[in-house]
Amino acid sequence: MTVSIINDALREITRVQTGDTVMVGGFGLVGSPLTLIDALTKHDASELTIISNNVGETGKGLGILLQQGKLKKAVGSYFTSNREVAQWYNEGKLELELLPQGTFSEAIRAGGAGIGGFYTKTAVGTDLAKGKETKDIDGETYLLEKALKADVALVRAWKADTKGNLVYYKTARNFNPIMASAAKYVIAEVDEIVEEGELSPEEIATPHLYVDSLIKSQLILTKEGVIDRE
Amino acid sequence: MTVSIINDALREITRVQTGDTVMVGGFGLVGSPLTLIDALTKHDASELTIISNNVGETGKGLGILLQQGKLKKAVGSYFTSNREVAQWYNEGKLELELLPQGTFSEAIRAGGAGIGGFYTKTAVGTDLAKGKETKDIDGETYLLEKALKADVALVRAWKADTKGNLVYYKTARNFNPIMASAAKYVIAEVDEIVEEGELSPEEIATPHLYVDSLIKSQLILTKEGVIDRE
Amino acid sequence: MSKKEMIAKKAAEELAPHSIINLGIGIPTLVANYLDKDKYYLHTENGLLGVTSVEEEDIDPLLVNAGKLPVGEAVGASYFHSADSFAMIRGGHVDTAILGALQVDSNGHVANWAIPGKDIIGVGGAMDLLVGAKQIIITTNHVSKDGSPKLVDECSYPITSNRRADIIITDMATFKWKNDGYELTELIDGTSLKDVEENTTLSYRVSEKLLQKESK
Amino acid sequence: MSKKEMIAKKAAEELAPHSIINLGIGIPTLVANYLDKDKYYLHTENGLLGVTSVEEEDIDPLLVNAGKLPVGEAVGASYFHSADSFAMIRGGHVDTAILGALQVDSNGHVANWAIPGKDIIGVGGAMDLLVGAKQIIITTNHVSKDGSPKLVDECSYPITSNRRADIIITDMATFKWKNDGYELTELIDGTSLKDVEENTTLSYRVSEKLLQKESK
Repeated sequence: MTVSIINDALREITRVQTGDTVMVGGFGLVGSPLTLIDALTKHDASELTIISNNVGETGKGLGILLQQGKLKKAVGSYFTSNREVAQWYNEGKLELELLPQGTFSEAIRAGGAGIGGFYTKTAVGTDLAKGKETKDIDGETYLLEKALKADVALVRAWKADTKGNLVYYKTARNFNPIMASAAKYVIAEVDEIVEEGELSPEEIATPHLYVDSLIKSQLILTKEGVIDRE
Repeated sequence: MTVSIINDALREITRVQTGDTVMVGGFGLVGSPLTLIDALTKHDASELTIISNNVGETGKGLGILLQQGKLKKAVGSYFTSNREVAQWYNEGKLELELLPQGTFSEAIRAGGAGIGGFYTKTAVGTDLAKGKETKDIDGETYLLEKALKADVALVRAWKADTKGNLVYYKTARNFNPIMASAAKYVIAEVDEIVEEGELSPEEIATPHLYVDSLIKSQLILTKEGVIDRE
Repeated sequence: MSKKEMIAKKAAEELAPHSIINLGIGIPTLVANYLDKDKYYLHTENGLLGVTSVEEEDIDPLLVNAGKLPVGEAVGASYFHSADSFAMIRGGHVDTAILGALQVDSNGHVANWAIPGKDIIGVGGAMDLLVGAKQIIITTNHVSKDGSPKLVDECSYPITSNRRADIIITDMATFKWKNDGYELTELIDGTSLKDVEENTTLSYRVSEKLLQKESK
Repeated sequence: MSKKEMIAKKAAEELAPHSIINLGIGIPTLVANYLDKDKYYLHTENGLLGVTSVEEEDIDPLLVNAGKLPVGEAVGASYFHSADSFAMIRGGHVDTAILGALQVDSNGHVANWAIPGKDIIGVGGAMDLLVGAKQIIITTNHVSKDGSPKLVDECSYPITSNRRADIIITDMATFKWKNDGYELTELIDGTSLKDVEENTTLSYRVSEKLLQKESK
């Protein structure tokens, strides 16, 4: 499909509807789709399941959605960065699914790759294996983990071309390429949009077939913190 | 580990020992480690299990190994390109494991990624599913496929830096990066060796931690067919 | 225009602009000739999104499609390894796969990888494409070389997938799966409903539109 | 040199030149200060092989390690996404992971991700590293803040993996797994065998070499 280049994050974020499962890229603030997250906090969709490594920090990023009571469930590997997550969870107001980071990443890749589930040695014999199926393969015990998929993915890339191909910048790549593969609708927030042919065909990390729409980033992470471009 | 730069394919190929499982990259002749395959035909290791999309063509490439009687088993997706494969198989002189190309690729990636097995919808209900476990996941039937691993992988890349990082050229990439991840010892045949820092960190398709040794390619595929550099 | 070209042209007409297409070997490859290269994105499972045709003088021996034929690289193309390529296919990111067939049956099952009695030693990407693409179009001659129907009630050849073909385009007619079975939606010029009937053992109904047209 | 620095320096001495190392948060991060950057390749699970230190003025906010601290990029570095990064870890391509621990026990089990009674809401990459790296080195204070042993007979905290730690380096001693249990191989200057004994409930034997040395 053709990618839509939309410079209205508030309009584009309405793709997220109440009850949806939403993947959100980024490792902390690095590679996080800050503009789209900000738009999501201004949008009225609720009862969301968020698949993201963490739920922001207290009152920041996805942490605002939590405070707004819009989250039904969070799936990730490290919620410790936001103390309120434990509080909401203990009060029974938030479901949590905690996965080892490698299992989390692999499950998202599997979701994008048409793999229903996979066997990993990670977490075998630990509390995170409770209630999960195991299987012996060639003399070793593995744990079955199911694929993760989403209705919408919010990702951040460095540059996009007008076809929707994406390249990433340094460690801001992290979960973004795999999340871009695992959702029905993918919105990519990018710092720069270039003409077709300007990105090296060998360097494109997310081919355009994964991307539905592009928006230019308004909020960017600098050495001094998150700033607004204007 | 440091990569060894060895310009003696005949010496380096002795890493392959009788009874070994060997992955060989390439889609037909494209991206095929021609120099290393040639060396393998001159090496006395036998009873080999070859994991490669096909077994060359009649009397060419891996097809020579077949004629030499060095192959015990072949694992791949398309043996039709070499008529002798069926002949040897029917005479009980060669075991075959035929996998859909996507399952074959995914199984190699799984082998490199510490995944014991995975569930795919591909081949469900077909003759290639016979004897394989199935599982219902979220209402759909999937087939269990096990990871593929090897003792040695022979891959071909375009450029390597002196650390052993690899980049590939156009559709000569194919199975090479995943095979480079799934063997205990990886020999990469490359067309050019450049200094560290000359390859873009965002473009490196095979990070050096996967590569054990480099040899410069002697045989190359041109429009006119395979030629010797000298 | 040859029969094969006619089939390919019809298949091209079924494609949505800006969709991602994977073309099998044989007739499907010809479909590219009828597509505006700026509006369709061709994927080949050996690792390229953005396949174009190539002039003889520009052939690059390391740039081929899944049929191992030389191809060109579109502006905005990208390369990836085989596992990533099949992740695209199996994960449902390819809009349409156009494939050849030995047989297609009343259940929509396609047989296109093995012939009973012959050695079953090659499958390639056929099973992955059939299971993964959002839409499957089969392009094939209506009958085999010996004149026997290729559109049959039940495949006698090993099937390639449980997944059904959405559209079948032959040198006689076009069939589309609707609700619970195939509907004959179009006849090639010079072919009658009776011709199709005599050469087809696959169950189908004739579309209302075609019935009205034929009864005129 | 602080106790932490001493532990880090000892850990650095255990590493094979040209090996691929992943450093956890805390004491492990300090190990980098004792490595020749041209001889060791640092991997961070958020997607970089080739981590170096960075000067304040060169900090790039989009270049961090798994502890979210600013890092630099070595010559010959490469970036990859999280699934590829953990494929390296889980697939056995990282030579050594150096990790902190809450407890290590006589079976070699490590507990370093959760505290009973506290909310278990974060695990990060700890379980993957422990299961996947070829060699595990644990760096930790010998006792916890309240003086209780961290090297125990059986972990009372939830374990991180079935996989055992190969080497434990504390501010009192170094233990290496040999055959069926830990061997105390080295004492930090100023620590006696008795000091270790009094602060350790983990089962271990003292190496022959150390016994001879101590009996002199």
